[in-house]
Amino acid sequence: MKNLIAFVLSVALGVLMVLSLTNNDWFAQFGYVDLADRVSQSYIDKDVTGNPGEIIFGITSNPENGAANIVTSIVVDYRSFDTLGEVTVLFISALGVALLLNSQDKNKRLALNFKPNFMLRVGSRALFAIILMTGVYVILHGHLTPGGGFPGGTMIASSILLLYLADDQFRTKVKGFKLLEGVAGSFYVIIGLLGLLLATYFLQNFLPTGTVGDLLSAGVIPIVYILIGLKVGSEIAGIIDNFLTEEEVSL
Amino acid sequence: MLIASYVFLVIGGLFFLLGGLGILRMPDTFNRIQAGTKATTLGSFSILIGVAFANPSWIFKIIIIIVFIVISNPIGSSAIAKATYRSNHIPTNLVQDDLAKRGEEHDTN
Amino acid sequence: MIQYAAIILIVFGLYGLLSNRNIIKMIISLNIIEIGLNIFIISVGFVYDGIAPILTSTNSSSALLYVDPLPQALVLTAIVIGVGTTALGLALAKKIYSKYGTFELDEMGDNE
Amino acid sequence: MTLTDIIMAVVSVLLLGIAYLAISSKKLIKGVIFLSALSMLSVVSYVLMKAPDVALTEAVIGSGMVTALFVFTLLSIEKGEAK
Repeated sequence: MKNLIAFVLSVALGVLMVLSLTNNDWFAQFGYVDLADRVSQSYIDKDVTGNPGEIIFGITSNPENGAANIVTSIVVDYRSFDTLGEVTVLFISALGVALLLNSQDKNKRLALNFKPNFMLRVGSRALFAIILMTGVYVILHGHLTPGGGFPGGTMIASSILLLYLADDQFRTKVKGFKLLEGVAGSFYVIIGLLGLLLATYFLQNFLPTGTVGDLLSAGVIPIVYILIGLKVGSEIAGIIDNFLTEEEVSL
Repeated sequence: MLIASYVFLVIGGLFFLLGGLGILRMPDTFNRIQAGTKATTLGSFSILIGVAFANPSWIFKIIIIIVFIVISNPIGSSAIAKATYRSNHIPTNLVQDDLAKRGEEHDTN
Repeated sequence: MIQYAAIILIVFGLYGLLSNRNIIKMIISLNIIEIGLNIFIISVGFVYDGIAPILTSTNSSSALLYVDPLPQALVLTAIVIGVGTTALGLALAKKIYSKYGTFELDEMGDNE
Repeated sequence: MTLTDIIMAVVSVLLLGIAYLAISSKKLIKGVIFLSALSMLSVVSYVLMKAPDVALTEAVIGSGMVTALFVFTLLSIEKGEAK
């Protein structure tokens, strides 16, 4: 009976969503969106304040926003304050996990009931290097190619997860992670305050933006994305560390 | 250049097809691991070499990906085989059991 | 096409959330709702024959037809937040298990 | 009906099937594995809808992190039961 009520409720919600989707002026038909109606067109043209005209890859220099990846330019420049809030949400959830799982001082690593053999241990060290390198590459090229601080930071965290799984005795210096996380978050806010000081508003891009497509371009965007990558990586590695420890059972 | 790339892509796809067929048709877990690892390793090699022929400026990234697959695929399959042995899913007509001589035990469940 | 599939995914997740009484399965249903919502938000910005919103050496001009980059920017951060909330929920589930010894909501509180 | 539409239809059907399996499976670990497969299929749909950034993020997180967290939780529970 309970399941029947749940079924009816969820189907009713689905029917409502489908009905509101058809013949709605605000939702265009799937695949036939006119971008000129939306605010996104000015993000693509990079002309929120000025009007630089058409942007050409590798030729246009000093546009309003120098990132070749438009998604990155939205995440880290136009809506950077939003991203600061979301990084804070991630920090608070990591803090909650640490508070729930790691309350006592005397914790030990979750003992697996088998020992990893020689091949697994040695091979995972090599894989750790490759995954870490890929993460750093993705973070550094976040304003040119797909990727950036969020996936790159998660790749760094997953390389540390690999070491945790393959090595029985591995335990990172957790205090170092906590320090890195705090320093990265503080520098994000400091860069925002520098924008307030040197330019007009909080988190404004105060460095010259360079030529579109160069590695050293786009002003503060690479710096902020490196900070986001360090913060996300250390936070998720901290969450994994908390899940892999358990309280010392006194039997 | 493009024709060589197409040839390598078709060879890679064929090996992936054979690997999938082997996973479907093989009788027990160890045989399935063998089909799923060897065929897909060679298939990925062929597809990556085909991509390298089509776009020669990506060659360094492709070399890194090939090194990654060379290390990760056998290690993963060895870990799966070890876990299969420990969880007692071994076939009954086993000819030789070296791990039992070395003192490895099955899980008791 | 894929827009309606996303809506049905949300409905599936909601049904699982309402009908299951197991905490881990409720968290799995929440994750399914999250995946469905992400696909729906991305599909709002899709344009036929559009290209990915990245300027490269082959797609070098900003006057070409791009898909909408704004939903992608929203979903990019939402996925990472999803990991944090899932981890928090699993930590709560672990604490509940260590207190009551079960994941089923109906069996809780009987053994004390 | 272009090729993109056909691939999108196939991906939609697969998404719905795997979501049904993930909800209705009895064992918890099976549900977790189906959730991981659902994440990988959603990566395909993101690539079809021309969102490479989101696809990269979801591929790292959905297949690696979330599955690892679920499995760690179930692992510590099983160890507690064995004692």
